Amino acid sequence: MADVKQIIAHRVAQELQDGYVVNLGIGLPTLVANYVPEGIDISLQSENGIIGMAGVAKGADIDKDIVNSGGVNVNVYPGATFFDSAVSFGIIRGGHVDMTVLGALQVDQEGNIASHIIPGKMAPGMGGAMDLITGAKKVIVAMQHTQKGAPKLFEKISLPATGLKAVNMIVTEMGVIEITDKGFELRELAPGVTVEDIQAATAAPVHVTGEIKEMCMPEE
Amino acid sequence: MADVKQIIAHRVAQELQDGYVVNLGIGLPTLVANYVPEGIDISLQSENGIIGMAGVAKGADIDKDIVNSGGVNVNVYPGATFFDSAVSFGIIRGGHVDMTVLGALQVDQEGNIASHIIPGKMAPGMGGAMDLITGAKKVIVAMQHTQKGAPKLFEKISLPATGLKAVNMIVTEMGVIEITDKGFELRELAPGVTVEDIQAATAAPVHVTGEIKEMCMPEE
Amino acid sequence: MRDKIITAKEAAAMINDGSSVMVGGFMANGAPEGIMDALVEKDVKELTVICNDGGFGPAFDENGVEVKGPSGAGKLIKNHSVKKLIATHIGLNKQVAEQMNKGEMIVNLIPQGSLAEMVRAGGNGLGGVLTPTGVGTEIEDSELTLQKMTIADKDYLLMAPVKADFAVLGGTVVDKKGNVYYRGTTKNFQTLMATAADTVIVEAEKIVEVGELDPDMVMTPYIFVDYIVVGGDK
Amino acid sequence: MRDKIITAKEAAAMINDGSSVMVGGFMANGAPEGIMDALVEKDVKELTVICNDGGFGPAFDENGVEVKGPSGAGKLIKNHSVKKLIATHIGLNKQVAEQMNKGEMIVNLIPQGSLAEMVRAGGNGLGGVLTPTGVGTEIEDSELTLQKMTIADKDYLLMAPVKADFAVLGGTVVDKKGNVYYRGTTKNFQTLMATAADTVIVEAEKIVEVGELDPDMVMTPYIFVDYIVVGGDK
Repeated sequence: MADVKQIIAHRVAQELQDGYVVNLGIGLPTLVANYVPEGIDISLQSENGIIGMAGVAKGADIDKDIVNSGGVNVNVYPGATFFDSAVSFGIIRGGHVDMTVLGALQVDQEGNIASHIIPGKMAPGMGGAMDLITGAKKVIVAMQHTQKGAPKLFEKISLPATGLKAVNMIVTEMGVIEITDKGFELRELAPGVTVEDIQAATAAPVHVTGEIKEMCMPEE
Repeated sequence: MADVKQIIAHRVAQELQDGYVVNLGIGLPTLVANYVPEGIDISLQSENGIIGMAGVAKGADIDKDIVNSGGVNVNVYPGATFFDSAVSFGIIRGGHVDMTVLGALQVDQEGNIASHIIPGKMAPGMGGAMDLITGAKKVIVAMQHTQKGAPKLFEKISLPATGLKAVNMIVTEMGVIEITDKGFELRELAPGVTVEDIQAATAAPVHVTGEIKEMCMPEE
Repeated sequence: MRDKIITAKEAAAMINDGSSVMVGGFMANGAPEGIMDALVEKDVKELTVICNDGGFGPAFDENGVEVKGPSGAGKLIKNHSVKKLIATHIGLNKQVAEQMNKGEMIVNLIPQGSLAEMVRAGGNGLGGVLTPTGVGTEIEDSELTLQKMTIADKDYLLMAPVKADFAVLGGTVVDKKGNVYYRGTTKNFQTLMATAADTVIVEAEKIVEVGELDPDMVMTPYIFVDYIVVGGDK
Repeated sequence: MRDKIITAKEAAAMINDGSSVMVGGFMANGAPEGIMDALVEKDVKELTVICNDGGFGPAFDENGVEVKGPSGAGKLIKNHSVKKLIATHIGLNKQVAEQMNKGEMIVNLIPQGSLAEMVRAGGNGLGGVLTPTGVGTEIEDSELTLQKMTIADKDYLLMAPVKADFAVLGGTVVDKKGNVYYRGTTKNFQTLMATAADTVIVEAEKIVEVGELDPDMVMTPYIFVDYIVVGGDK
């Protein structure tokens, strides 16, 4: 069976639509690019100043003047463009990014998200995350449902917020949850996972208000 | 003897310093470029998006994609650059223009200036004038001292303001006036003009607080 | 890749009476003349036009015969297509003042640097523009001035962001994806307007294949451009 | 034309203990490495550094031996030259957190889009930046947040403009007048920082004669650049 991260990335990729401008956070979200559905043409934005980013560059493909937001050399597609940080965040803040995918430490039923600091332990800085969470049209959190068994979905986040009322959808290895006025609404369950399982792993009510589909899996 | 406009433009040009970035308004101020002193290298900014503007282009020199703020085709010097209106006014508002020269309908002893509207008669719009008056480090008004004998320098402007406490110096065919905390301070008189003459043509006190020099004239 | 190329007529067909339209160009330099012509041809009315200026009006000989047509937004003005004009300068097109004085058109004059930044703010998700320009002037009373503020002992006006239904722009070289290069002084408001309208249509002097434009020469990334009109050298 | 070319050592000589310095580059991409080295050589202290990030710290092998040096602002961090760092992200340089936790360095973290716009505002004469980013977060309490405002029912933070004594930048091609072209992703904060410092020093990978750069490729006009350091390919 596919790796948990690949399962999550694959499912997130089903949310992509033709023509989407997408910003993928570091780590798991990056894997989404490997599962872009056939016939769908998306543009990856990198907040350090690229539209049309491709994968990591290796060997002779490396161009020292072209890196992603982690400082790693990347390739770009024909028609890609480069710009400064003001233009880049104008794109983000101005609502020109259709979807952003990122991890989280905590998400709550109002769509509040904590992803950038654990006071006293870890403060790497928010980088572009606060702008992306505020500016992207659709914010998807892609992460494992629990952290060593402890829930990450809450009634109210306890860590410092990275953004308020921002998250639209959460995709985990257990299922797909949308955040609506009602709170967490279950849309899909992974094969073999029950409503009770996902509720037990979630520290807030998981509402079932309509048909629950089976979450699709990557081909082996 | 030189034309009045040429006399004024010539005197304004003596204020230029090496390395200055200068924006010249339309009409008389444009003539200042003809009198840049020897050994002084200035850069003309055009608010529609040029640094390094040269004179009006003619014949084969005309490039349809290069115009000044009046829409007239111009030449540029080697090393000139083009940019959009946000960058152009970032340069202006950000204090990167050392000097602007413009005409006026009225100027008062506080440095308030009216230059863009005569209610009910003429409202061409302020264009870039309000930004230039606010942003340029030194604002020089270059104009004839009176309008058909009527004064243009007042205790208080009566027309709608284009900018407040903005004008540093006024150069006319009669002399040079600086605006200080005291009001209009006379610095220079044109040959043959007396303090009484310039006071009679000015609707506010003209203070004499130091040595009055003779205003230099263009060579014939 | 979606085909973005349409005709000027198809572009005009999208823009209806009452639309708000940003028109690129500075004294018509860089303006999308083909789209202007198509809008006149369609005889669209009641537009709100946002443009640096009113373009050039027509020129007449001593007998009142038109010897040179208008250009840029001046074409829409002459056709009485404009209900409201938001601009910085209208002095080079007498027809603007004529229609304004007759009460046929509302003209909202804004300082040039402020308007540029207001369009940028509209396209960049900023809540307003805090500029010292216009303090103490009639701009304080503009409907686009949100409030006056004092910060660190200096007075500023908070100007509203500006957006529109459409932006019609003129690009020098456009690739088939929609990346735009504006040569020389044709950049003016165009890079800003491209970010601030629901639908962006660029009239291209020259269209090239994807990859032919240097990525560092692109001044409007393709994601902003919805449609491309084949223009040609004017 | 004034000769703007100086050495990295001469550049460092201008920057004294306690200066505020904007450092170009994004994760050291585009950073002026030669000027960084010269500042370490001079052993300047107590700097306030404004940079997207803390650069890369040195890499060590299992025995604690440094196998790869730091880069970008990481050089200044390693040398304990920085009293205060204003940045958006410091996660890729452990030495920043170390010095911060020991109380040796103050770190002021700002959202990346906000910081970019705040530097732009500093250089462009704007009174602040009105952004929705950071509403409801700890950024509301930042010393660089002027106030919270509600405009048209939406909440915004008004962020302060940022300026500095110096900007040290890395340009790909620079002409002798000081026009700068930054290739690929080396633009980042550099175009903005060039407008927002009293003295701007650009380290050029390649220096060309005036007129060799396409005027439309210039991303920092020469009027912003005070000095040019000959860098070379890093």
